[in-house]
Amino acid sequence: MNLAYKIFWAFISLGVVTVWGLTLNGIVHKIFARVQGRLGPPVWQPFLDIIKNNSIRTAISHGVMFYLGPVFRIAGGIGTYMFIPVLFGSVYFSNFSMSGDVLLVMYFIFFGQLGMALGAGEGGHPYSAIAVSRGLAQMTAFEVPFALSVISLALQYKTLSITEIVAAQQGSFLNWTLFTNPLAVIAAMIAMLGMNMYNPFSLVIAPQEIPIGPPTEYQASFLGLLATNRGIFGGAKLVLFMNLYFGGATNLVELIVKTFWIYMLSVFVGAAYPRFRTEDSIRFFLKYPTALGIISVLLFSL
Amino acid sequence: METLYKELKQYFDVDEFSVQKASLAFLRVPKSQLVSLLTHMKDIRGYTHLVMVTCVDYLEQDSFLLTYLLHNYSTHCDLGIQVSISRQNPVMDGIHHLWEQGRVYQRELFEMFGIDFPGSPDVHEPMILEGWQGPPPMRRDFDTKAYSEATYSHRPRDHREPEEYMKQQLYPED
Amino acid sequence: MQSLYPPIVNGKAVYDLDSQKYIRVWQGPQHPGVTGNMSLELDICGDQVIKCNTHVGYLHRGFEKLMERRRYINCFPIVCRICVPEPDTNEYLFAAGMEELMGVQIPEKAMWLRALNLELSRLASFLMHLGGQSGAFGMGTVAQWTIAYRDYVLDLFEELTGARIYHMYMTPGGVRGDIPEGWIAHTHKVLDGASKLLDEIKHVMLNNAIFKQRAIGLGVITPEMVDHYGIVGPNARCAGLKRDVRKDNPYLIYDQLDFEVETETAGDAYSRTCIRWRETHQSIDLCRQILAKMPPSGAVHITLPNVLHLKIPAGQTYVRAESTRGEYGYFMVSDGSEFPRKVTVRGPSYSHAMALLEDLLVGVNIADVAGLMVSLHTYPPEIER
Amino acid sequence: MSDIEIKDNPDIKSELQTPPEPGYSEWRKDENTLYNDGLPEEEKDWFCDARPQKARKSVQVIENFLNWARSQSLWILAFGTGCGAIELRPLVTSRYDISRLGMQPRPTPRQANLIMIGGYVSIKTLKRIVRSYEQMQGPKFVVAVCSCAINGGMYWDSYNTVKRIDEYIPVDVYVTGCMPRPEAVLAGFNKLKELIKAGKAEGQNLYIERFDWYKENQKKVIKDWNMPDYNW
Repeated sequence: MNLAYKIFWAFISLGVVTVWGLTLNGIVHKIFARVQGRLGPPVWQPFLDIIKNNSIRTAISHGVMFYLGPVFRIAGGIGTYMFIPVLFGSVYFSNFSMSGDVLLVMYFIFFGQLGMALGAGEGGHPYSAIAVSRGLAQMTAFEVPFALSVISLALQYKTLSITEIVAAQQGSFLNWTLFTNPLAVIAAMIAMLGMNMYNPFSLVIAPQEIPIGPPTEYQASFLGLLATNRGIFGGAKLVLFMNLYFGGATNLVELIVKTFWIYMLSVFVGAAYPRFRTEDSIRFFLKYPTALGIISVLLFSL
Repeated sequence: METLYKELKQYFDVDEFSVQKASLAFLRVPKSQLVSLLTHMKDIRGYTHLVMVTCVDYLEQDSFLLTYLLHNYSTHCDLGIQVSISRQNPVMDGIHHLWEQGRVYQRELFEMFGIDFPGSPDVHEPMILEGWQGPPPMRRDFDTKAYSEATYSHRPRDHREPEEYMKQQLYPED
Repeated sequence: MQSLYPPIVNGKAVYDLDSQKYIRVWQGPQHPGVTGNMSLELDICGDQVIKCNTHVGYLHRGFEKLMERRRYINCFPIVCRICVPEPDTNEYLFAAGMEELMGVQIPEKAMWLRALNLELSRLASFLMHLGGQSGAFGMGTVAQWTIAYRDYVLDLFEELTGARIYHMYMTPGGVRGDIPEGWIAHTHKVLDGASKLLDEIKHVMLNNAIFKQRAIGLGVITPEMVDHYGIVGPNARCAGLKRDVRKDNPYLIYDQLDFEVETETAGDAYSRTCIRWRETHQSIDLCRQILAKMPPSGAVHITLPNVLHLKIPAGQTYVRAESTRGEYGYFMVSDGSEFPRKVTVRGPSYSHAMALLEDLLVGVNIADVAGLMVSLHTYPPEIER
Repeated sequence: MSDIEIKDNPDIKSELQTPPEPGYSEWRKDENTLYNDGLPEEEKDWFCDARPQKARKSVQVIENFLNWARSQSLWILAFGTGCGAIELRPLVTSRYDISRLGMQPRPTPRQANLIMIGGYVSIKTLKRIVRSYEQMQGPKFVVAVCSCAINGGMYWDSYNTVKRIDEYIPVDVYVTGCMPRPEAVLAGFNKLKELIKAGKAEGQNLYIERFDWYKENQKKVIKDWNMPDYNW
């Protein structure tokens, strides 16, 4: 299949995953509402919000970097997604996966948030500055167990390509990393709690403390871009975790089911816990998940 | 309370003692002895809780009547210590060194009545009224109705009689 | 690390805002973490607050001036507007002050109804506070539960008084009306549900590891500070002092009810939350006692002369009651005319929100500012009236 | 239904027909700049002094669709300006759940479309309301809840509260009562949605149209005007 086809199908799957990620956001709001005894917003509310945000008539800018912040963010999201094979064995939904794309993906996960930090910094709001420092500190903290678990996967499967990792997990569900390397999976899932930024790790957009963090100054279409990126980036992260730890997916139904349940973990935790302080959160990530990651690395390196 | 008053009379020239109820009494003290009396009550008599400081504007007598209300948690009695200061030159000694919230009361009294408390921390900074121009509003001679009518534009009244209007809106048949 | 923080010279931090080390941030009035409509001016160094100024006055309406212009009976619609979550304390105190100056006694049944109303309003206000406390630490779920349940208590008020938030129920000389049909059964149902909800809250909030981690040791109030700052109510009780107006100077029929003054010794935000949680149980229990002991029938108000031309003999008095935030007092001066000469409201938040908060906030992590502020249960309209 | 009586703003309709009167232009340098003469000298170049311009609408068909989208996701500014804020909390909880209508409170004015004036407005709060309102973006809507915001209510003779809020910012929907029940506020929000869908809620452009008049009223009551003439 030549490059044009590949790009075409990549963007098709990008659209699919964006829609699914936004719908997932709506479902999450619904679930939170039900836990709180409410009816909650309709599932398609995120789409409406995006349309509304893009239909705002005026917009305030604070400079070039302020523009580029959301652009970097969504570039990071798309970049993260573009190198993850979505469906195993499908010619169309395997994006641009290559050998060693795990490292690339981990780099892109960082990239978006760094760009957002730059943009929010130029916003000039003190809460943005505080939230950026919080967010970068926490991100550095949860990247440690995540990186450790990925290293242990690389040691386990002797490869750095997501496709081969998924291929190695095919057959029965007992071949999933969840069962062959549970320690790494636990470490990575805890890291994902921090990545999704629900309670108790919602330091960055803490409405009662620093309302509402980096996007404080962002409005109108900037906010619409950020909301779109929530769909893309969330979907990409979920697909990545599904590929690495839960045996990937061979069709869209399997993808939807698996990503939904992976996401629900952070939702269940988030509905029942208050918020960490920054230093507590960092301490938490550097304690048990890191230890689990190190143990799993040692297990497979010996 | 009477015994307390008699004992206090030996040290301070307090007068106009009046018992309102079993647990509440008021007495008058000259301006010069107020802080020493408050210190005495707080340190020796056990009236450790400053309930409130307030001021009544007696325009006809041309004086402010400040009331310092103290509470004793062991006998559960209140004592209102009142001091009358002149309205022309309202200056009073601060009590912010005795109770921490005293400075807040003094800020409010300066803002609302124009009573100055020299030495009280940031007493001259606006606390409640921001950018207020005009006399201290709680004074008796400040007419709030005239001020509001002069300053703000009121919505023109609806001259329909409410009773009639509601009747023809809600029960048109009868 | 210590060198990063400014030097302390006789109790005050000395620093220069222009040196790029310190930020000045404003919390409020438009801020979800600030209770009501007030604002904090925080100077922070890194994550730590080094100086705080409380700014109030966003809700000033000049009540004390307006009351000088209104007849006594016309003051009733506006006194309850002073404190929105718990308006009944104001109504009761104004009515009690009037009755004391007039020297009239209200009937037995009216006393019980007033006490019942006060306890119900305490319950509603406590539910709101527990929700705010959990919300300040980021747990929105408990906030949704409690504030939603508060509506059922407001329904009780609606059945009893006809109003939802501002029920001008306690008029001079008694209360406005007797208990309607079937109200007591409804009340028992609501109270049972409330105690069930409180047990859930204990499991979800008070036993939560992260909540403890954040609330324990936050904003400690020592017994020495209590008198120096004029701290009252649960904030004083959390320092181990048995101070409750309902026990010390019993008003209405509180001497005929049996309840214990809840105290804690730690004095931090967590103990304040525990005290308020237990006092919510206490209010539920008191409501049940009142419903059990209340005389089934009797007059609910005495007949006064035409209240529009009510002249009150000259005099001055101070009446106090225990609100959710502590001692609430009215100082009333009458000069024998139809208008009050002076009515001064002593709100418990007065000393909590200004002097105490400014000193407690120094050295606190900026993430905990909202939690500490809510745990003091301050309410701005009492400060500025 | 006596306490759930909701009317659209008669003033806005009349003002939309009548052109704004000239004058009140002493603080304007030229057509498109403002003086910001309330600011101290060293702060003047910190703030933008451009005069706000009327926002252009797009084609009617697209505008109808966008209006529908706007009405379906209204974000409220979480600013409790008075007693009315006490009813904003039950409004987001389970009994009256405004998130069903696609509304949610937003903590920052940049992202909010709807500011709810809850009750009386003291001068100190009016200053913050004006700031927040001018920082809000796009088509922005105002719902005035409680009688005090409409005609002063029971503080009609108070020296510190404004008597009618619609002289300082354009109001779309009034909800009368003290306190209005949450049902009344919900009905007000639904009325606002109808107005938005019908394209009648053009408070933003009205504010720009009569900018000088509103500024004059604001500066008349806010004695210490130490902020820019338009808070961009």
